[in-house]
Amino acid sequence: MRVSYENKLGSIIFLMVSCLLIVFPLVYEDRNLLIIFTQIFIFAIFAMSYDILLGFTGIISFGHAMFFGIGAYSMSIFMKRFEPEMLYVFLALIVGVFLSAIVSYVVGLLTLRLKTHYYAMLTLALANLFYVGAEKWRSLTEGADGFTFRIPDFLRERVNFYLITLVLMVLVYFALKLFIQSPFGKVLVAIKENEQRTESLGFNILYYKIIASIIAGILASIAGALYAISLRFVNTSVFSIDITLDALLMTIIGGVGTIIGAVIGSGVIEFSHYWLTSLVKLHWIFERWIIFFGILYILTVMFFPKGIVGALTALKRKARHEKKHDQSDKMTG
Amino acid sequence: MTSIIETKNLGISFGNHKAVDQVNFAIDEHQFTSIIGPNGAGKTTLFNLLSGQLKATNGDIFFCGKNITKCSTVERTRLGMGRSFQLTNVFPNLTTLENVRLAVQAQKKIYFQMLKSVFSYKDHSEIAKTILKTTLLVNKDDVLAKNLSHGDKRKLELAMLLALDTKLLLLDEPTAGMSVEDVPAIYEVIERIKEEKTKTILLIEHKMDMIMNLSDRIMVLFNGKLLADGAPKEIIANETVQSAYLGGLYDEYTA
Amino acid sequence: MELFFSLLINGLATGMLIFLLAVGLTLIFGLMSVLNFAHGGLFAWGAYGGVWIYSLTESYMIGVAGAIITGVILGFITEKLIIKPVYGDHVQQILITLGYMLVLGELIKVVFGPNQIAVSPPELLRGSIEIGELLIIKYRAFIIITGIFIFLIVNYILKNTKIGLIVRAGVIDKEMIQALGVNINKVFLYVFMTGAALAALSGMLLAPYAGVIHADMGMEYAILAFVVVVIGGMGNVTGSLLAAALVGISGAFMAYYVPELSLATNMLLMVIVLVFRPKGLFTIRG
Amino acid sequence: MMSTLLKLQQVETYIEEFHILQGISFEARKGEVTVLLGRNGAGKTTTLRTIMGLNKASKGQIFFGNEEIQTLQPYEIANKGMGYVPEDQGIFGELTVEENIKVAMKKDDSQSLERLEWILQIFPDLKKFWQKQSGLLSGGQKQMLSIARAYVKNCELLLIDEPSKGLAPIVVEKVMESIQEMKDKTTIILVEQNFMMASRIGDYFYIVDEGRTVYDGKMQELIGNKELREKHLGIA
Repeated sequence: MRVSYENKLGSIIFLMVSCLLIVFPLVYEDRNLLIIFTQIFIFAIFAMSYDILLGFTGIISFGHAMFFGIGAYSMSIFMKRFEPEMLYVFLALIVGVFLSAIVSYVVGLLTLRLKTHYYAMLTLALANLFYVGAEKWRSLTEGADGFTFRIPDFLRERVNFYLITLVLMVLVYFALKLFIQSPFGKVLVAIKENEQRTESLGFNILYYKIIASIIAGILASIAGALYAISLRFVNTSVFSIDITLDALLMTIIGGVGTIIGAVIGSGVIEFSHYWLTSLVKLHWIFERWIIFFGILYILTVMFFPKGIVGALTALKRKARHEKKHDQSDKMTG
Repeated sequence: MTSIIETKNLGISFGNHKAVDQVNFAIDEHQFTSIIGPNGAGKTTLFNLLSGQLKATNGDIFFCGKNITKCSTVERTRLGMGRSFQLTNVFPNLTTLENVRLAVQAQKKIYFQMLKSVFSYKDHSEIAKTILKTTLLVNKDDVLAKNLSHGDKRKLELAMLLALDTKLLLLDEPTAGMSVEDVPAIYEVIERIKEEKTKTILLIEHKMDMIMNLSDRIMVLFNGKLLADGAPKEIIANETVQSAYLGGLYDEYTA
Repeated sequence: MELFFSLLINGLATGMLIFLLAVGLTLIFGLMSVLNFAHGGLFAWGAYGGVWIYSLTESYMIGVAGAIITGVILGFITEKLIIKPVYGDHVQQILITLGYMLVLGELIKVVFGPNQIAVSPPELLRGSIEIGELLIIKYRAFIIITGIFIFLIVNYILKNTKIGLIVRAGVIDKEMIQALGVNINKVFLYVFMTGAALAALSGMLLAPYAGVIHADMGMEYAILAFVVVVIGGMGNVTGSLLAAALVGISGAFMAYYVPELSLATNMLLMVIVLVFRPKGLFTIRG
Repeated sequence: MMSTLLKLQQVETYIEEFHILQGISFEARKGEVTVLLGRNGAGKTTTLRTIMGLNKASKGQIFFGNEEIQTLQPYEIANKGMGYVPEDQGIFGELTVEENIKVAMKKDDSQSLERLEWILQIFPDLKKFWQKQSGLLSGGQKQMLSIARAYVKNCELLLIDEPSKGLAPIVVEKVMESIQEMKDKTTIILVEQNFMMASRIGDYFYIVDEGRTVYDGKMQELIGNKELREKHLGIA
């Protein structure tokens, strides 16, 4: 049971780091760092939700921003139209989750039968539809200019919000870990590995894909809502392809199909983003930091398709293997 | 005695080409039947019709007396028809045990459970391990399927089929593409399954010695039609079969 | 009636721009089953490259030539560096080309600056011509004529030249064409470069039509081109022309009468085609 | 003894992990029809595909003339003078008969045109349906088109995979006659399950089993020897 052992090790490290992070704001006061960490937690949730699709079910969606945007707008519009109270925060979350679930169900039902490239194309187009929709429906969204809103005082407190997002991320992490170890999760992996075979075992793969995309959509919408709260501002960019690309970059650079990879990817990207933009003073090229990520991403897909986590486990496995090989060589040689 | 699987005038056409044409047969429970015939005779197509990968253009298929012609692959599997594929068809990045466990899970009808770890289904692992023993895959539980040898992959394929615990097994060339040394092991596995006398087996194969030893009955397909059907000895003696194999006018030179 | 024609011409012009983008996509897919998500990036680069040369030389035609050359060069680089390493792996292709799209867009901002650039048509193509009651904007007519001209050339090449014959045969059976002595990889490179050149040309033609160019302009048109490729059928050039005209014209009419739904109609069309006729509306296969 | 045109030495080929060719060796002599016989799944088609470079040999050598070709790309091998008629004929169905032929001709030089003229004499049907969409041809005509297409391209060695498959007996007869006529012009390797057809036009045969050649000899020898046939080809 080596695989599950490695899994447990990852989870234990994750839990330990999370505990450290809980204590962190109490001992070290740095507003900037707090904000960055909050961002990381939010995007970690978003990236993990994407990993369910890409890493576990083998679905390439280019429209994940759809759900992120739905969550963000639900929250923002509730905060703007109603009082900035916790009750409405919850209501907004529920509405966002509900809407995402419906949208992902309908989209899934229509499109998940399609082949990979058609599906990717269609989701890209649908997300663009939401983007344009948000731009056109100005009475509700105020278009690309967007709008600011107030949030409950409790959430205005940076440390509170930091802790909430951290706890949510940890919860999502463990919930997903459980999810992928469940019989249902195993079927998802089977679908990614070999769709036809999964079907011939008697599993109805369309149901599985739809449920997976609903779960991913719901989590993405929660991430979107948190994102809106953290900015206290929303505009159409939450529906843009860049948001989907963020999720792609994070999961792929971190390592697809590992959950923890999404978290690591989120951390790496947010931190380097922060660091690279701080270098703008040195050279203007750092304003275009996304280029570095784009290139890094392409190289990762080409040469390390399993990302940071994948590369690390491969290294470890190789070391172990070489040991074994040496022994067996001696035996046969 | 009711037969477990029966076809009535079963056929499929691709354009003008009748790949399977008016095939009628009925197979009794626990019988071991082999299907032989030259390339392009329609053997795999017939399997695809039986297992639901292809839809028949005409005729009907009955499974345990029930007309299943319109049922999907999934439904047929759930009714009790399992099939192996000519190409190796396993989950490459899962371990051997996980591969089989998925099939056990399907058999136990655990479809949408998402809040319980698979490790809490101890019985599944137990069943899976027993099957790995039957299929001569002991000590390979932890190996990723893609790292198995070709022969072991074919065994894994059979193991997954067994795990589904279906009444009927459709085996499509279990020894295809195998190095000569690997063949006896597969033969042994199939023989073991046969000896348990709990399954009805339909086999497509080319290795004649294997077919002769295992089969209760042989069906010969030629150009989509059922050319002959009977006990192995009858088939060997059958002149039409001989000439079908050697291409048309075999007698021209023997006469 | 006047309005009708004006909308029709407007739609056709947009349709032609989309068609130029779709030609490359559809042939690249048909030949090597590569779906290039970065095609919109080549389109944007064509616009920037062309406009830059246009502003330097003050000659629109040289600008157009510049756009085409930009497309050819970029096409060459893209095929060699991005597409070739991931032949045959759909998942990688999809992931890589989308990432490459991102890089292309950002590179534009690095090279040409992040702000949008205003472009106006050359002297000769400004204003409009009157035909009876009808007022036709010259530049739109120019786009339509260019589009049809290109379609005829592409069609001629495909139908009447050796290389065209090879491309058509390659779309049908890649393996057999190699067994007949054709180096398919080389053919594919040429097709890819041609597709990139046409995408770049499309971008350059769009620039004075839209009035401004910006680094993210590729995505919107690329999505329309995807729609067109799907509706027209993968690998089908005539199908793409018809589909592009359909999408362009219906877009123009919808934008006038029900502006809120204009984009939704195209999407709906694509969804319907994908769900019910995944091989495309205009594909007849024997 | 005529000179060897093609020679395989211990060639092994995997398709994915399927060990299809397990060390096959044989040779084809100039001007002869060499027939590969054997039951299905024996590796005959893979042998032709490996010669053509469509499947890569993992071990062994293939000599065409004096040259080793197992590492070359399919198009390079084709240009060395190899023509390939695959099992499914590989017709470009949406193209006309003319286009199918033209796509294979390197140039319109006099030599190619001569070859074309000659082959059209053998297959007059093709001339008749010159402008017809090839997907609409009958099975036999498609077979003829495939053979003609492979031949026009200056081919020294023609690889034909089961030309009789799926054809009515009378059409088989016709295709066979034409192949017989081509014997004078080009060397042929023929894969065939239909022994009657193979025995009529073959000069030399190899029996392939389990991805190896297990027996070879003059065709005459096989025709006169029932025991041999039953041992290697029969089902008993």
